[in-house]
Amino acid sequence: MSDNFEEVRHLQTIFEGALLAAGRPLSIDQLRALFTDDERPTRQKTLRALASLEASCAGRGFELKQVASGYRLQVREEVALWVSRLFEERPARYSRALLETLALIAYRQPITRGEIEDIRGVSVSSNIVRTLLEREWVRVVGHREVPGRPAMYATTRQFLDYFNLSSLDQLPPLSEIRNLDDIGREIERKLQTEVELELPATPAQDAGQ
Amino acid sequence: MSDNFEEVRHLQTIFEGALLAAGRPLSIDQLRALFTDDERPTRQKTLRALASLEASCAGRGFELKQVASGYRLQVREEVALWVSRLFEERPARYSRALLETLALIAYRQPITRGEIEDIRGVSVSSNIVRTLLEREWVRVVGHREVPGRPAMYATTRQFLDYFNLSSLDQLPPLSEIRNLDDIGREIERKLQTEVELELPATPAQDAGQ
Amino acid sequence: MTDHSTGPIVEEVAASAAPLDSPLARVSGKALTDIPKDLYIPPDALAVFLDTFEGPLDLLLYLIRRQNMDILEVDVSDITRQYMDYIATMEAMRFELAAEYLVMAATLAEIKSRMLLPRQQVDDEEELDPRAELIRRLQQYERFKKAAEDLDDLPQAERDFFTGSAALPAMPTQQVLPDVDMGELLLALQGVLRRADLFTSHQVERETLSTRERMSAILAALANGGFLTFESLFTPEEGRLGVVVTFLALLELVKEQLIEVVQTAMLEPIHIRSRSELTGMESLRL
Repeated sequence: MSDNFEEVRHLQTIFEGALLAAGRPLSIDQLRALFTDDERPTRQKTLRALASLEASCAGRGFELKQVASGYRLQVREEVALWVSRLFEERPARYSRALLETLALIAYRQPITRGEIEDIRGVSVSSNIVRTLLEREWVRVVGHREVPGRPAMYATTRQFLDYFNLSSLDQLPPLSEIRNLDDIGREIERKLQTEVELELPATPAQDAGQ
Repeated sequence: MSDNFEEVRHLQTIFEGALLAAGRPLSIDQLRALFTDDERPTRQKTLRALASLEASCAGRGFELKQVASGYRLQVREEVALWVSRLFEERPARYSRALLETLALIAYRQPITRGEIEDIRGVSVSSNIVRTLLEREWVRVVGHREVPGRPAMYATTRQFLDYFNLSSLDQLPPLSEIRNLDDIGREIERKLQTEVELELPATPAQDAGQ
Repeated sequence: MTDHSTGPIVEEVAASAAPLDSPLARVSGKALTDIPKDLYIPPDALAVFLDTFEGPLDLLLYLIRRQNMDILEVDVSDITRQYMDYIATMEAMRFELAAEYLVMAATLAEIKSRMLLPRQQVDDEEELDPRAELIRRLQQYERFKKAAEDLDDLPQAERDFFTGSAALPAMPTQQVLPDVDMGELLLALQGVLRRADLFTSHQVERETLSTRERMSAILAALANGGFLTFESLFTPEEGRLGVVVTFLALLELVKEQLIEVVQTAMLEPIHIRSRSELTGMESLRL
């Protein structure tokens, strides 16, 4: 009896190691194939060891799951919230088109998409508008009385809060934007250092994929 | 006291799940980053939870290991024999050229390709350097201020992780080399005797060729 | 060169340098586990030869070790002869030898010739003894050759040990939104204005931002389609400037035909409503 217990224990340890090394489901036969002919466990013993493994995972960060192609170890849903933070994607940068659209809405509000397109000289994708609406930086404040009744966009309180402004007045007047080249250089420099700071983190992230 | 125990338990479960989800080492800071600001554990608590996790793996198929870039869960060596049967094809062996290049970078970092070539006595193929960079075992850490500004290479944490090391100190020691002055003196002495011995014989030897 | 001198080299290389379990090479598709011992050496085997050595230093080390010699006690004449034999064989077989092998041959020849000359008293100015230099390089190379072997003996991921990983459960998706810098925003604006050549437009400069902001606020307040009294749009706490801004905003909205100002009779309250919402309501009624 005690021999039997030892044997189950031994199989269970090997199965746990194999399932973790595989990182994918293994069938009963694949698990049995880990052994040479003379030490291969019966299906029954294999199942008993798997049951024992399952029980031993109680209260841990992972559990044994049976899926179509066999058994696999899976991170428990109870810790998914924390684990998901591992995979948070680095926020992408917004496109230049989006920033131009946002700037025009801020400075020329209320403004329609058609008017933005007239100034930019290119069309504004629905995605950009949707992103700005979803982020709650702009909202529709009415419709212009022209064919199609296009929506007029304006910036929101959230927009002001995000950029730490108490009112739009705190944005530099258009006339000053002409002298932005100095600010531009400053920003370039800042972006540069940011990129450099970000670099070391990147390989590790990549390696995880 | 019991609260504390519960808390460590909770952290330990999350860490186990996260390490298994990542499948790569996570640093203390990366583990702490899984939490929102208000629930983030201190470093000390994090370490306590890791110690508890380590203890809880006793007798299982895996263990907690500290490597260069943090902590990882690793299949126990005791079951490696069976687990390795999962992988039918033997992992490719690395060429001597690659290993020698890697060894030179590991022991002599930072080092340029030219310096590696001087010691090996043959040119280092670009393929080898590319492979090492792509595997993220080495990286460029600067340029030597000589003509051509050659890149200087150093090893990475991923290199240490791959070879199951937590720091460069753990590399096997380099064999002794007698310092040049000693060699010089010794050779001086030997040459002297050799030359004396060889001189009479030389004409004959020459004739023999 | 003679076959006699190359034969043993080939044999011993096969025995010492190659892992026993893996074939040295494939000759016409057939695995070659040891190099033929007969006099004829197939060219493929010589190619293996080239692959076996990591360069001239490696070859020299092999020749030295084969004789159980200490590097410091190298018999340069003997080693040079063997080395030259090897080079000659390769050349005879028209194998392209790396230049390093030929450079080494020249170095060896120089060392040998120096040793044949009567040794003069060395003065300090003289360059490094080429034999000492060679020995230094051999020692140095041997160290790292050994280090490479040690490295290969270390446990390696997925060969000797395995990292544990488990499948992921269903996870909440977390989206992290990009950050935007005010500077970036202004740069974008500058770009678009430059393209549109709006800097010269008087219209753009005349309106202050607070007016445009107020225009949006008024429109938003009217968005439900109802009337607002003229007075309710003004906030006395804002002072004179606030009143002026609101008034300019109303004028601009009227000019752009976005709002309608309604007064039913003289001295009656003035009401404002959005033209667009009005149309919307009316079209609904229809």
